[in-house]
Amino acid sequence: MSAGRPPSLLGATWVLVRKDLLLEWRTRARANALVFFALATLLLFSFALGPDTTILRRAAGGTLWLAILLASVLALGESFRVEQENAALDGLRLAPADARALFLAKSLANALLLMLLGAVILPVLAALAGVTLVQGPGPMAVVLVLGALAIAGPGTLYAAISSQARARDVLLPLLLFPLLIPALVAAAKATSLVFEGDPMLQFQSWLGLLAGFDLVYWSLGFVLFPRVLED
Amino acid sequence: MTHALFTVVGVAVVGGGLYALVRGPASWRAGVAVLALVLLVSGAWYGLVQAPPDREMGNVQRIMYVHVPAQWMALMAVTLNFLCSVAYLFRPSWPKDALAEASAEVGLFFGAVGLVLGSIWGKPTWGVYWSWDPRLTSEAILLVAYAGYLALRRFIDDAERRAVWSAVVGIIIAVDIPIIWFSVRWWRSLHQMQSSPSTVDPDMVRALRWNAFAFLALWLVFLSTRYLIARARTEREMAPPPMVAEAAT
Amino acid sequence: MALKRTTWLAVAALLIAGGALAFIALGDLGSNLVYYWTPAEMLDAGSKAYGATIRLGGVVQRGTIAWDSGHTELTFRVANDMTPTAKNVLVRVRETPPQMFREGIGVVVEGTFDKSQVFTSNRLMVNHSNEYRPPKPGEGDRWKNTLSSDTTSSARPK
Amino acid sequence: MTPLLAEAGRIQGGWSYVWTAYGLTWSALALYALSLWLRRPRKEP
Repeated sequence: MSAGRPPSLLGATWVLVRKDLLLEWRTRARANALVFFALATLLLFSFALGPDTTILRRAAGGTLWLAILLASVLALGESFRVEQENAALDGLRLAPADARALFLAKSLANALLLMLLGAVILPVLAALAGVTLVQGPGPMAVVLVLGALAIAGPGTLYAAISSQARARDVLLPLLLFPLLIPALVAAAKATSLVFEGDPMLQFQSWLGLLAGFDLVYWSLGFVLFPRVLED
Repeated sequence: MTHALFTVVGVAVVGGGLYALVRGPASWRAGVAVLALVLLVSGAWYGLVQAPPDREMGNVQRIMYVHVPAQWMALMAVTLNFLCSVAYLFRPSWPKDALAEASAEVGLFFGAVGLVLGSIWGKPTWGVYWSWDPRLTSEAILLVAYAGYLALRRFIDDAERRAVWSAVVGIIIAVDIPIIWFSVRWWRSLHQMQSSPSTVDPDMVRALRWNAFAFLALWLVFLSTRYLIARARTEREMAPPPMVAEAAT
Repeated sequence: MALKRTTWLAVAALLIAGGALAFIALGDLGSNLVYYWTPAEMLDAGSKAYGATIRLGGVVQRGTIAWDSGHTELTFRVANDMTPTAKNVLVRVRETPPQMFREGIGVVVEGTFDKSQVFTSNRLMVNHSNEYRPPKPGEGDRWKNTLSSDTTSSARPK
Repeated sequence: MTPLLAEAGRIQGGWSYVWTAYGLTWSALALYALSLWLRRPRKEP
């Protein structure tokens, strides 16, 4: 209608996602740091579990997701710290865009970053632990997408809260980790089924659990995020 | 029908009692505390002496009289926390925030006690202290989540932000509550399903009820006292700094 | 107007969340992502069940409990239910069982299944029903026979 | 049937578990009550 009409929810989301990805692409510092952090975690796990390859192989699914989870805490905290420089968050709040678009955009950008991270460290894990994608790359990609969404959705909501609190580096994992346990279990189990084959045909069910988790927490985050940003 | 009626009356009595303890003089809380102590001592007699040993678990079954009430109180407290969180977001007020804080802490306390008692009970009956059974796992997650919730409340200095954000977190944590309660029905687990009076001997039901009322009285005292502590803090935070107050007089 | 759209979106999102929660709870996940397998399910998987660490749950079949001569190794059969024809698996345990262990009680054992059709376990857990009763005078041991198998959670319908 | 099996199916004794459980409950309740008492709101800080 008039020129002052606010942008639609999806339109605003798209603009904000592009803004975040562009910011990421221009510096690439955050993505690089994340990849090195995750690789260091993988190496540490390999040393801690010892040189026994059967143990490494059996733990590979869990190792992958713990590396991604630990790196995600850095990524999530950073994604809001960026906005607080030069009070960019206040600028976004003043914009006519919906706060929920901001949630969708931030979560999506974070999820994309985590998917990329997973794809990069996967070959390294395969080499370190001696695993192969028995089920093929398709199922692995699905697990990676659903798992990254599961971390990024509630993670973005909690990062928005903890970034403005005291002791934010302690608070984010304290809030986020217990919440993510079901998703972590599902993603790790599904990943090991991709690595080792699926005798009892459980893969679909773990994916279902992961998808259900995504839907529950993305919906709740969508509804509640505007309350986190107001005031 | 009678069940629904019983629930409505129960909620009204507990809610009214809580309201009275919060608003009334300190002597009321002291009175209920004494009552709780009497109930607890007599409840221990019912549970340890008067109730018969179970035909399978023998005397170990007596742990039920403290484990089950503790878990009931934890469940009531976290449900109250959820209701306060939702109510706060719809219509903010300081009492709701204070009650949310109190119920989270009391729920975490009773939940932790109940979980440890269950673990002690598990060793002689199941043969293990802990198993990654759906019931046990989901309750452990809930307790850790509430520990995070209480940490959040400590780490935010601005009272209004603390209230809104902890309400958001309280709602998100609450997703786990129905999962705990129904986990023994939905999934196969090591933990047995909820008992009902028809599956428990009348003597044992009496001991359980007696202890449940003792725990309920304690729950009311704890919750109201913790509520007043939370209220006093927000009031201190809201009060003008001393210099301003002096200038005003 | 704007408020209406906001409310509508919030309600839709909450419905999605509730639906997803219901799906997790009541969908077919429960029968697949189980804490333990029944003997029938494990046997149906055939050779695919060999070697992996599995939890197996069921009831101890009557008349199958046996100790070896040194009283260090316990063998018994875990069956789907109390009927004599129920599918069952031979279990070997080297651990002292909990005191409540007996014929007809629900158990969960953790271990591995192999080609010889023996389930070797290092962790035996007993599963109690939700019934609590004192022994009746003069009843003796008869309750062990009258306790119906559907009170153990392993025989519960999914 | 060995004598041990004839006894099996019922927990013998086990009072140590019961006393641990009850003692733990009472001390936890007392400690929490104490902590609430120490944190009680005071008129003049």
